[in-house]
Amino acid sequence: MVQEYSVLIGGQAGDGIRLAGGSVARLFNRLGYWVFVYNDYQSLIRGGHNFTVVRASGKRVQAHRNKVDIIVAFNQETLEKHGWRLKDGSIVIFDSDSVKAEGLGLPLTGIASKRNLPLIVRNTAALGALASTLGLEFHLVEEVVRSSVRRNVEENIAVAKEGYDMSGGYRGFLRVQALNNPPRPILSGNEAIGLGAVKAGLKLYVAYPMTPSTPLLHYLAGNADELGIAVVQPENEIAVIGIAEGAAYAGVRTMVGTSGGGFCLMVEHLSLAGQAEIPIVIMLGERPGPAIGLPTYHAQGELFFPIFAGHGEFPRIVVSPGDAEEAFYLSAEAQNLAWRFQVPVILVADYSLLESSFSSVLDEGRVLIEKPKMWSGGGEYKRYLLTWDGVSPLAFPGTAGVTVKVNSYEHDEYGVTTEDPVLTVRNAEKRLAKSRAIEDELRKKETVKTYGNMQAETVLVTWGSTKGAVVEVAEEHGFGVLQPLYLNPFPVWEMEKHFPGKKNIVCVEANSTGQLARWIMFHGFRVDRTILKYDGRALTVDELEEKIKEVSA
Amino acid sequence: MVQEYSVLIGGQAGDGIRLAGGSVARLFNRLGYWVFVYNDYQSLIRGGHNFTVVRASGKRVQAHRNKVDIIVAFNQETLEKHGWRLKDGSIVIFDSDSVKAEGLGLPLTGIASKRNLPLIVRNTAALGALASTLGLEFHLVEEVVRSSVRRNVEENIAVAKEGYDMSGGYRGFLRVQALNNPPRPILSGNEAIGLGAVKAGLKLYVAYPMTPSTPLLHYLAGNADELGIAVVQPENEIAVIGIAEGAAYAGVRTMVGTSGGGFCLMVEHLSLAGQAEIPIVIMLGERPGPAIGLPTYHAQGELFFPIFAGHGEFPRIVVSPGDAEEAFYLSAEAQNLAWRFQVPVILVADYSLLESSFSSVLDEGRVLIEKPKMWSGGGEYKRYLLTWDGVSPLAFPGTAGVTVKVNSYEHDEYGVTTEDPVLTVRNAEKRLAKSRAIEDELRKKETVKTYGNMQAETVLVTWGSTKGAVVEVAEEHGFGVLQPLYLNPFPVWEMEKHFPGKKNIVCVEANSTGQLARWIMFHGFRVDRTILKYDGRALTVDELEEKIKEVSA
Amino acid sequence: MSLRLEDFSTYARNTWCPGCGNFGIERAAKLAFAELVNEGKIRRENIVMVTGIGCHGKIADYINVNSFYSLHGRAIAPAVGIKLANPMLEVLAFVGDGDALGEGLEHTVFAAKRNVDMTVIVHDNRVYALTTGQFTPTSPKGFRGGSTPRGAPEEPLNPIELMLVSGATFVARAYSVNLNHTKELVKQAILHRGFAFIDVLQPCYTFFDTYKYYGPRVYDLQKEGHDYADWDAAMARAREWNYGGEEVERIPIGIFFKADRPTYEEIVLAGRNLRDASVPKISGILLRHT
Amino acid sequence: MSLRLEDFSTYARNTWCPGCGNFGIERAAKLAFAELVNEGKIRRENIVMVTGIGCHGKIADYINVNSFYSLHGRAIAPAVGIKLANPMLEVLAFVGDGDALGEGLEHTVFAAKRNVDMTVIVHDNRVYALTTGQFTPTSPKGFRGGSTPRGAPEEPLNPIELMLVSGATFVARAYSVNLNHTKELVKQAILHRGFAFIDVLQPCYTFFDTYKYYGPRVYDLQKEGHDYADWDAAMARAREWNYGGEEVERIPIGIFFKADRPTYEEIVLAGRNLRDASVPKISGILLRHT
Ligand SMILES: Cc1ncc(C[n+]2csc(CCOP(=O)(O)OP(=O)(O)O)c2C)c(N)n1
Ligand SMILES: Cc1ncc(C[n+]2csc(CCOP(=O)(O)OP(=O)(O)O)c2C)c(N)n1
Ligand code: SF4
Ligand code: SF4
Ligand SMILES: [Mg+2]
Ligand SMILES: [Mg+2]
Repeated sequence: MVQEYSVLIGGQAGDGIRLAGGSVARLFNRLGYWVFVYNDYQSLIRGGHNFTVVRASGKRVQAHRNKVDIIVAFNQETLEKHGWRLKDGSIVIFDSDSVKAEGLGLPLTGIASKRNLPLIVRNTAALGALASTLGLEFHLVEEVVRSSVRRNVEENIAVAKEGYDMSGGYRGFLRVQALNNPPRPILSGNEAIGLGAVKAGLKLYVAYPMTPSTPLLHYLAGNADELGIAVVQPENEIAVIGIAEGAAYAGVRTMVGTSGGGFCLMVEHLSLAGQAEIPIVIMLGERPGPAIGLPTYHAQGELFFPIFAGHGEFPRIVVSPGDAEEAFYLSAEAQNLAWRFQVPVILVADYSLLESSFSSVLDEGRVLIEKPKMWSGGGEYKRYLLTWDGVSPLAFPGTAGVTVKVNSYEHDEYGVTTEDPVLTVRNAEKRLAKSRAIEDELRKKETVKTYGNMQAETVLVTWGSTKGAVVEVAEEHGFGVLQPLYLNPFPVWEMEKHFPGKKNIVCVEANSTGQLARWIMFHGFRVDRTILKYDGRALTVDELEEKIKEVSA
Repeated sequence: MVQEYSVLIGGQAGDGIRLAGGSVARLFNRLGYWVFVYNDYQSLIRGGHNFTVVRASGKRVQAHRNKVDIIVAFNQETLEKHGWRLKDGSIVIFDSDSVKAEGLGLPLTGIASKRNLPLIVRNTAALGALASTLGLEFHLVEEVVRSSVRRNVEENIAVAKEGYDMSGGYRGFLRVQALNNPPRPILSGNEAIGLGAVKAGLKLYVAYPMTPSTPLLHYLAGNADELGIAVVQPENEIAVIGIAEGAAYAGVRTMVGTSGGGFCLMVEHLSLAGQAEIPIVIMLGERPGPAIGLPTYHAQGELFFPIFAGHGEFPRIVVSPGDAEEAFYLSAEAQNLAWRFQVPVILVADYSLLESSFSSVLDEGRVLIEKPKMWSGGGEYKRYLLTWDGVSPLAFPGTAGVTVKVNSYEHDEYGVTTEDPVLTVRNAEKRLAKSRAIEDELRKKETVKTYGNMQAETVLVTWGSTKGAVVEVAEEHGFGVLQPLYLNPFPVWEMEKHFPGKKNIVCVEANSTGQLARWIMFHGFRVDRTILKYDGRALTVDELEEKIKEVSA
Repeated sequence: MSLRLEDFSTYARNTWCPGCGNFGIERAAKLAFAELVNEGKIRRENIVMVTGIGCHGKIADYINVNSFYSLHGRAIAPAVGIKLANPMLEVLAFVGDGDALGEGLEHTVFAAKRNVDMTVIVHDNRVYALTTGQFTPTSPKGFRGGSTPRGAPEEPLNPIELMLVSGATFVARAYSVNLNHTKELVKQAILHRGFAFIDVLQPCYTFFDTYKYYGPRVYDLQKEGHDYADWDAAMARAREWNYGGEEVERIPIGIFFKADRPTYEEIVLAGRNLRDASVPKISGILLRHT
Repeated sequence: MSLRLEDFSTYARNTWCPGCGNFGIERAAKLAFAELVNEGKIRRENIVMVTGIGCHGKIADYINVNSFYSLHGRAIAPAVGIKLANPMLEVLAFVGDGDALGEGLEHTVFAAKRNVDMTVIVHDNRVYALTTGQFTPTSPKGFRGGSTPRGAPEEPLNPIELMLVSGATFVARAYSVNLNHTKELVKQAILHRGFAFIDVLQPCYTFFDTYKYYGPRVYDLQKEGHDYADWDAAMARAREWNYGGEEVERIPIGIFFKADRPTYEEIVLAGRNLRDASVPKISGILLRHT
């Protein structure tokens, strides 16, 4: 049987729960495990209830389970809320200074305060204790602390050791087996998107803070020097996309990141990108709406919106990764496609993809910057030269002898405004030609992924991070899984290949109207059932197993 | 045979072409004719080429034809551009001071300048000449001038008389027959929308100027006192909808008007209306996009966008009138539905509906203000009381003993923010319940209109003002016509009723991707062919006849 | 029966950080409401709070009066609409510095320009707090936050100056720690007929702890005889501190400027009542269309 | 070979009304470009015009240099992006009063605050002209237009004052009739290192004919010895005329204020070149994620 452990760490906002989760994940990572880290936090800065679930397994896992082997509780609420997750043989590690419980109690607050360290070092002490219950050697803890803590490193190691040494009878209680794998990078969707874009030539990231895209802003800003990029935060999202489009016009690869509300404000500029043919990548982070909704929770509520946003008709690409690896490669592909076709590309990413962390095996050598169609230098330059595929050669301002005119109005080939009916039709057809060229290109790419037994009668269809739970359940129960990576143009050719003969097509997604299901049906395919979850929380493996019984019976 | 005349008036921007068209329409109106007036103008203030086609007929007409009986030319370009429209027996009336042509030349410029009047009075002189060629008595001209001219009335009448008297041999050339009908109001879609809303209780209109919605702003502002409403123009479209939503919260019926670009900026507030349950009517005027596109021309490019705009999932109604009468009644219905269900209603209206004028028979008594579900006064007030149909009773701030809290976050019944998963699901289901209640309500209403022979094998499906040409051609050729008045929720129940057995479903619309056709197909119906026009100009009857031959052959 | 602070509380669990300056603003607002109602100057049911999104916006949940919890940056336009719809209402916008001086700056400027009779209270913590600490329009240059680890690249905007040139007829600054002073300003702002703006210096304990900075520096303009009818003097006082750092020794609080001019809703409505349910006959208008 | 005005013309048919003040701005800009190129101070291919939407925006079609014809109110943000992408470019935004002081006001204020090295030229006809004559942020109170048949209900905004408090480092006003003066201001604005703002009084012959009003009133600040290094003096001059009506006798044009401070792109880029095509290795970063 596959070795597998789940650890839940809970406390208040400000307790550093997310950091603690990261450290635990690193610990298992160094033991050769695949890890998945799910973060659940509220829209507040102190107090409330936050928790993180780290799942570590001998096989790749990308969703969490309801039950856990260890709970690390920094407050009583954690046990009240999550006690039901304990199984036979589970352990509770808790701060005995503030929590009453059975299990391994440690005076975590006292450990911190006697050293005059901030309360947040409770994490490190708990990490030490946890490692001890897992029967690990201390040097592993020390390595993890050194790799993840920035301030008070030596003190943290001392604190960890104290926790380690205090585990008493729990030492080795869950004796974890080291696996024979090298550690893998643990990346959130946000981080993977940032790195993928940079590998495909991103030089300017522009964003206004908004959950769940804010970590991408912080990550790129924090690593800007090493990545050789600039990161700017303007007055609002309209400025964000305006600045990015200006920079793209001047020849620089850009990306903007936001969530639904900010995306709304970018929609007019999306249409501008369509008319003026400006390459732009928009990362649309999803959270439960409408309006402000639940800012720090999970949903897949925007499938149709990015596909149909903006006035008028113009080509666009909508891409939807489901884990950090896909996020990395598709973010890079988004850049290349945007520049190849001079269109907006919207990268839709749900909360749990962006804010969860995944063990990821990335090959940076696989990502190349595709050179866009550039002006060859011969003859007079026409920004909107009519071509068979609707794509005109690019030139950038600053090129001697060239005038680069882009235009929000209908225009002639030079970019000068026109109201002529013939040119109007020609431009509409230029856009249609591009749409066709994009579809032709996508037919050559991997636009859907399949998992499990595609010969089975039941195929689960899903998108985004929901695939984590779906793939696991399907593999267990012998179903097939189809996950579209591209939502627009929608890879109907793949559906045609995979759907015939299936008796039971079940869509699984995190919204209340079954948007992917509707989108599939809109294209003439049958969907038999939907499994929808819209309480703001990502689907767990167990929940899906429950629900799947109902629909596959 | 039905009596019918078409008059084209052409000149530069600033020549008052549109006013002249209005006067000619009034002339025929007083003779008992149905009229339709199509305006074609450029995005500039002086110069360029503008023209207006007035079609007058013994039967209701709502589209123009290519050929005309009379051209009134204020400049040479008019003849260069429109000479092909002349038939045997057509007349050209022209300003002999600036145009070389055959026909009835009058020194229009001279007539104006010798009296020291602005050049625009050329219109009135031409009107006099036109009336004379139609064999009308002068008192009719005088009546029309008095009803349509504001400044220099007596001088205009004198000028008209001079034109009238100079028609020489052309007097009575086209001897038009008076029909035995009372004159009918001639209304543009903009005007009809304004009046319909007012009859349904509109008290505040908020807009930022944008073609083709600007005339609605001007019309309501110009008649604000008589209509008992306030009209405000804020700093941008975000403020427009914000102000309107604030006023709606405080209990006042509002409407906002814009075009695609401005609508883009309202999309975040659309989502707010969905979450906070604020009744709001948005008039979305369509023109060719993307981006600025062709600001003063015609398109039906936004079907999907209003249906799917906004982040998150929430109910909304999208309604699409096809002529001024429908605009009047549906604008009123939009108000009532918005308040009944506390949802956003988007009234999609294309350029040619908004800026053309139609003979319209309106019964203002048919429009009632439906009282929304109001708080009864008993017990504690809950703004978001859960009910079977998802609609909570309304109360407005200023009511003693009541606290009205609306919220952009997920909230409990009182309107206080929540992040609770159970309440989150409940609220999503409240919105789903509303969607169902809306559909139930629409099933009782006229949601599609049919015309012509619905038993025929060929049914033309169309929306918006395109129905003008479609209905005429269908009636002539024995086809049926189906025109959805509601685009969302889409009246599939009507399709189910009307589509079976039809061999040939043809969608006719003014865009390049066939949005209505796709929308119908998305709902599982077959569409056999599309006739798409996307050069920025409204379809004429003749053009459609040409194209219909191809597809019905 | 006289109302007390607690009468304006709700059951909502408060989630501001301990030590947050927002508590001071909440108290000041509740006290101002209670006192004005007790003094018979306003009616409780006529109070409407419109809020933006950010830590500040949570005040909508915490005060038991009518509220419109709007979008980020979009509190002020709905507030204007509410006032137009019902000028009897006392409309207050509780907004953030990021919210009303960044995301939706234009609405703030235009509400001032129009002299809408409303009150804007900026919870000016000079940081995007709820999104975990990025620089805002009023952050000092060099501010280190998640998006600017090497320091914010921009000089701050001085909202007092901005309001002075925008036409606001009541321009003030408060410090959330000075509860009584803040409360009095809120009361005066509500009673002011026209657009009242209070920039409240509100330390964000977690992301920008400015208590130590403000404490010794703030002084009360009114105690130093500042003439708030004098626009030039107001501008000069506004420029004493430009939201920068250590170099400044004194930060004025109190009323910078106050003036009287017609309000927007007076002019726009011209006596009309939009809640009037009567509907006009349009037959006369239709006749003009024939 | 020395360039002349005609060398900057395009084949586009000009559709401004006869008598429109925009012709003066177009000539001034072309002459300024030609002279600066001839003087060797800028390169022709480095000129980029970004325009808003309105009558003013058509200038993008009429001048044969690089251009980004943007959305209504949205010229300035793309201009900032262009400058960040390539600081060698000479970026000018030609904007409308409705466009840059109404629809997209925030971008104007923030570009000034940041001191982006660019030039903003407002075609300030004080009317929404292309949409046939509604009042704008700079229209006088009482302005009659399609949306305000009984007169605009708002006091105008003074863009000079606004720019002075926003941090612009070059603030000027021109009158489109004074071709040479306007051209000189455009040249100086381009050469200024930092955010340069010129509010050009541009009569709209059709919807707001202000020729007779401006003619006798405008005077040149520089001829009256105004010290543009003095912010207070600049503010005082700005307040001589508040975009109102008959009551004022003198309207200053010329440079109100000029100062030197670091530009945004210098600070943000810190010497980095975003057009550099090299791509970093990320293996080191990935290692830190293990
Ligand atoms: C359109 C939009 N953009 C971004 C956000 C994300 N957001 C929520 S709160 C916030 C920061 C608020 O800062 P501020 O207005 O200063 O309020 P504070 O939290 O400091 O009180 C942001 C950017 C949003 N909700 N909507
Ligand atoms: C978002 C948006 N709103 C409205 C419009 C319509 N519009 C086009 S031009 C214009 C007026 C422009 O006025 P101004 O900026 O002063 O320029 P001017 O025509 O006076 O030069 C407006 C409102 C638009 N194109 N986009
Ligand atoms: S983050 Fe700052 S502003 Fe927000 S609640 Fe905490 S202390 Fe207050
Ligand atoms: S309308 Fe006014 S601004 Fe526009 S071109 Fe004519 S005169 Fe110039
Ligand atoms: Mg703040
Ligand atoms: Mg203007």
